[in-house]
Amino acid sequence: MKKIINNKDQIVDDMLSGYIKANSDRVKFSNNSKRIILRSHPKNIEKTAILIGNGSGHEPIAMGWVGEGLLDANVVGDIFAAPSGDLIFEGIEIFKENSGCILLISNHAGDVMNGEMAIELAKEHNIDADLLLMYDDIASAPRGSEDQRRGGAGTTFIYKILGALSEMGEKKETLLSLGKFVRDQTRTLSIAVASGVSPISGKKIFHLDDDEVFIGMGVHGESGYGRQKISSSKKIIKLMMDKIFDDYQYKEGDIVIPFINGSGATTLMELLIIYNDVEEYLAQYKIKIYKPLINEYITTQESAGFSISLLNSNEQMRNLWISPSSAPYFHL
Amino acid sequence: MKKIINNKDQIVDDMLSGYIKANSDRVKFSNNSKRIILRSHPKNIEKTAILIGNGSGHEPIAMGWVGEGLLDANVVGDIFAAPSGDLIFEGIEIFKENSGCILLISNHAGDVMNGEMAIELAKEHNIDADLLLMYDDIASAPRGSEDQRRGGAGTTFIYKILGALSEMGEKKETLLSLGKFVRDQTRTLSIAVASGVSPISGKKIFHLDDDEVFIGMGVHGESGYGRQKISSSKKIIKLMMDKIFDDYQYKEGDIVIPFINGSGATTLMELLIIYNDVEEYLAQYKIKIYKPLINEYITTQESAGFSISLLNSNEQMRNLWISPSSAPYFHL
Amino acid sequence: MHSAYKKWILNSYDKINSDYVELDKLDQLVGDGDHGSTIYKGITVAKQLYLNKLTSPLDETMAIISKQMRIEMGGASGILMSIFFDESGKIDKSNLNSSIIDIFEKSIDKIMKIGKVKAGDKSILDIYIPVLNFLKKNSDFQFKKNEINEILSLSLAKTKEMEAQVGRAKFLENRGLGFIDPGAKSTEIILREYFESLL
Amino acid sequence: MHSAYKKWILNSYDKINSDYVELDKLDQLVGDGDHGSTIYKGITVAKQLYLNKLTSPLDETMAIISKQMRIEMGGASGILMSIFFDESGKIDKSNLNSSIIDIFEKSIDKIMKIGKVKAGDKSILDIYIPVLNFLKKNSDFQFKKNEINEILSLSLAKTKEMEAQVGRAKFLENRGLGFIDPGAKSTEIILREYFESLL
Ligand SMILES: Nc1ncnc2c1ncn2[C@@H]1O[C@H](COP(=O)(O)OP(=O)(O)O)[C@@H](O)[C@H]1O
Ligand SMILES: Nc1ncnc2c1ncn2[C@@H]1O[C@H](COP(=O)(O)OP(=O)(O)O)[C@@H](O)[C@H]1O
Ligand SMILES: [Mg+2]
Ligand SMILES: [Mg+2]
Ligand SMILES: [Mg+2]
Ligand SMILES: [Mg+2]
Repeated sequence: MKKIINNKDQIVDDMLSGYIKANSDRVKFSNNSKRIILRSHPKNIEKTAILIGNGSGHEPIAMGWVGEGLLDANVVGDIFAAPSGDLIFEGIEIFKENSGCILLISNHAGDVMNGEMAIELAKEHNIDADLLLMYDDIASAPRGSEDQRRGGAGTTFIYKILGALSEMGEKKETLLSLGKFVRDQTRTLSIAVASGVSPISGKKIFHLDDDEVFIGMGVHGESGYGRQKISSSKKIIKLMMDKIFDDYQYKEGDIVIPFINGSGATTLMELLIIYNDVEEYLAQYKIKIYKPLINEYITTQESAGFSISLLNSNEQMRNLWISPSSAPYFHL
Repeated sequence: MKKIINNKDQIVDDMLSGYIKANSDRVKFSNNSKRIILRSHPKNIEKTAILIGNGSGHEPIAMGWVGEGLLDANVVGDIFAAPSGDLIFEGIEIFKENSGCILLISNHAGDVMNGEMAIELAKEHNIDADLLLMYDDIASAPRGSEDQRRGGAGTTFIYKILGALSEMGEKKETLLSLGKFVRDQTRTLSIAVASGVSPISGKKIFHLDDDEVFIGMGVHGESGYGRQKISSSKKIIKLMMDKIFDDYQYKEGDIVIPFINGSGATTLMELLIIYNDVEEYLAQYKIKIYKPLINEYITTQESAGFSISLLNSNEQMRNLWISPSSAPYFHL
Repeated sequence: MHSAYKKWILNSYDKINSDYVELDKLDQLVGDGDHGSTIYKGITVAKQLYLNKLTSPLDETMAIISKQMRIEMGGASGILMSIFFDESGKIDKSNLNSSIIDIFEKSIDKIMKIGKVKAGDKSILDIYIPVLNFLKKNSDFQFKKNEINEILSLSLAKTKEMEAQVGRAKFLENRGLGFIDPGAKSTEIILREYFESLL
Repeated sequence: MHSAYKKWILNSYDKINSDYVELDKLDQLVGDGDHGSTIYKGITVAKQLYLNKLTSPLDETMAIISKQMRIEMGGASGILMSIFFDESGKIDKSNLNSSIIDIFEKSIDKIMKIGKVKAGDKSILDIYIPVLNFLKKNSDFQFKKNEINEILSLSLAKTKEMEAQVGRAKFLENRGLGFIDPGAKSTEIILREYFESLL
């Protein structure tokens, strides 16, 4: 395996150690665990805390998004494995004095089991914490079964918008309902172009032929609509956007925030060409665009591929989207 | 070739079109050329303009660094090919009313030939423009022949520091001499782990065996110290840092700005593990660290690999390094 | 019971230690290639703790071990596979058969609830359930190791023909059909050592 | 001269059009795999411009073509290979031999100065110089196509044994030894068509 690492068992700890050293002006470890990343300058306890538990191997998410105006904490699991409910609860406990706490969980089985356990532990300890389940990947379940969908790159909109609004002191119930509203206005579809290598097994995570792409693959190689021969960006984008447009009724004048996320090896050159084609597709339906996000944020190691996420926005969402954040790896 | 593109001849134009659409609040095309990227809010003409001409295929550099507090313009060539002297001159001409203009050129043959031609054309038109040659890659020429070295990722320090100082209205001569001083305090060494694919030829840019890395390879696959078997991050970092320390006399108490640049496919996970080991190496010599930069900035398509750049800084450099910038793809 | 449980944990550790590379390979075929490494982390911490906790009452010891396994392993398998270790602390020498049956019933209940899983979904449950059925059928006699071992082997083999409804294999194009389930395999190892030490 | 030059440019275009994939492949072996595509862009714009500029004086036509080739091609090869096209505009029918010699001398001077290159460095210069030497030796006679063609073939073959001191091949581990130089190859094509049309 050609990765620049030391001991395999130390990958996550070495990475987090480097991360905290490099960004000590903005983030720190919790007192009790080097798997819990906190803001150096915590939020006022009058405000609701926003945290997430998730597996690592997808950097910069989610550790890179801890910062003012974004996340209060990230509880970090091993590579591609959710952290335990116990550890997530430890993260929640840090905010027991806050005006509530929202645990974001991307809809993947291990994350959900451990997240639910953490929330139960919080209840037992009389800590005010709620779980907000995030899902957006239209390839993983049909219309009508939205809550069966996996969490994809479009969950970003929830992180950023709730992070910003909670910073302003909005109360937990309003945050939760806005979070759900954002989720319901978000659609994501991804495509895998080539597999990266798991740092644990040292093997490719999934297999694709040399001229093949996979529409709808999840962030760990989970299956979706199936394999296709590779074609031009324009054709691929049309196919993907048609599916998104089948799933959600956009109408003239809608103002959409696009997020083009690279999964690791796909170049920014390609992501910008893809964006150019997404923009043309939307223009043809007279849909307006607001402040797109284009880069690698939610990766699957050095896999090639990308996802398109669209948030059909209202003015509040747009203002929160562009509000400032000190997170080391979130940059509009 | 598994790239998401349209017509091969349109790659650069499609990419720039997407880039300008996505960032229309901050950057625009020049009136006469869609290969010249300018700030939407130009600098006051009392100030010296900073521009660069370079080949594309290395995104986000350099188009992504056009912005307030950084570059005034980027003249963009084809993939891996410098723009013509004529086009660079067109870029310079835009700033003919400014208090001088500095053309940054990374030391690669084609870039230098065309940069020199542009400066000659400027002279013929009585425009005040100087070329600042940038080089930092210690693998490409021995000590004593520093000006034969190639430009690598460490040129970033010059861009950012001159960009910031020019924004403050400093005069051209001072900018030029600070630029040279920064250059002389910078050392870079890179390592290639696996080749990306040229979007022009559709073939790998260079060849490496499955267990092989190449110390000192340049940004287009140019040769350096040679091939090695892959080993742990700690061992690779020691080898690289030893070479940098052979080349430049660091001493206790020096304050160094590290830049760990990923060349495309190498994960942020790895870059942070690498940074962790670089930090440990420096700590052992009691060298202090200031605000490191860690991400993919100067890429060679989806090549795997990274470079370590160190700037031995003074206070002025450090202040300029962290001063704000609106460039869409530069983020400390 | 402490000495039987010590034997169980140490032997399970030895077995997993020699098999975890194989288990990773199996999980490469039907998952993300880490099940061996994950259960190895769990059983390693179980072993270390067991060697440190010999003075505590058995149920406390096992509760601590279960929690630490869950934390070390993380993911779906950590929370689900640690359940049996916790429940196993409630063994009662004077009521051996019924307490074992109780341990299995409680474990299965929790796994089904937390894992949203049922028999035939190609998971660890497809080992626990056939064992429980056997135990219940034979609750009036002394349990026979060789009979239980046969159940274990048979149940594991059956997972080969199942299509996964849970876990990562659920998302594979063939849902893992044709391969045994990695979690079932490690569960089979651990239960085999359990009865081996206990009976 | 216009009709000879038109023939030159159009024939060069045809030849490059059918050879540029080969040239890219050659540049893959000793460079970055784009020389064919690059010279194809240059000669395509030359052809288009030539068809539009027939009314201008030859030297103006060639100056415009040279500049546009340089802009289209970019890189080292754009600035260096466009030089000959500019100089070639100074051809003088009434002083054919000496004006051709002059064109080659001036081109070589500029290439050497801008490219910081000399004979034997494995570059386009290793085509121009042997041709110039031949022309000078034969300046009192009518230049013979077949003799020039022989020089061209021979000079190109010789680049095979050179180690690159300029261009991307300079940075290869073997400096391109064993392969002909891509720029030399396209220059050989263009000069062959030049004399073919002119003489
Ligand atoms: N919902 C579930 N119910 C029961 N068992 C499950 C469930 N999800 C996963 N498993 C078990 O976990 C095993 C995989 O474990 P492991 O590889 O350690 O975790 P991960 O799938 O997170 O990589 C599967 O083979 C299966 O037996
Ligand atoms: N300094 C130089 N002097 C003369 N010829 C050069 C020089 N640099 C490059 N060349 C020529 O350019 C050719 C490569 O052209 P091309 O592939 O189009 O450009 P690039 O090397 O920028 O990709 C080489 O084969 C060589 O003949
Ligand atoms: Mg896993
Ligand atoms: Mg090139
Ligand atoms: Mg697994
Ligand atoms: Mg080339």
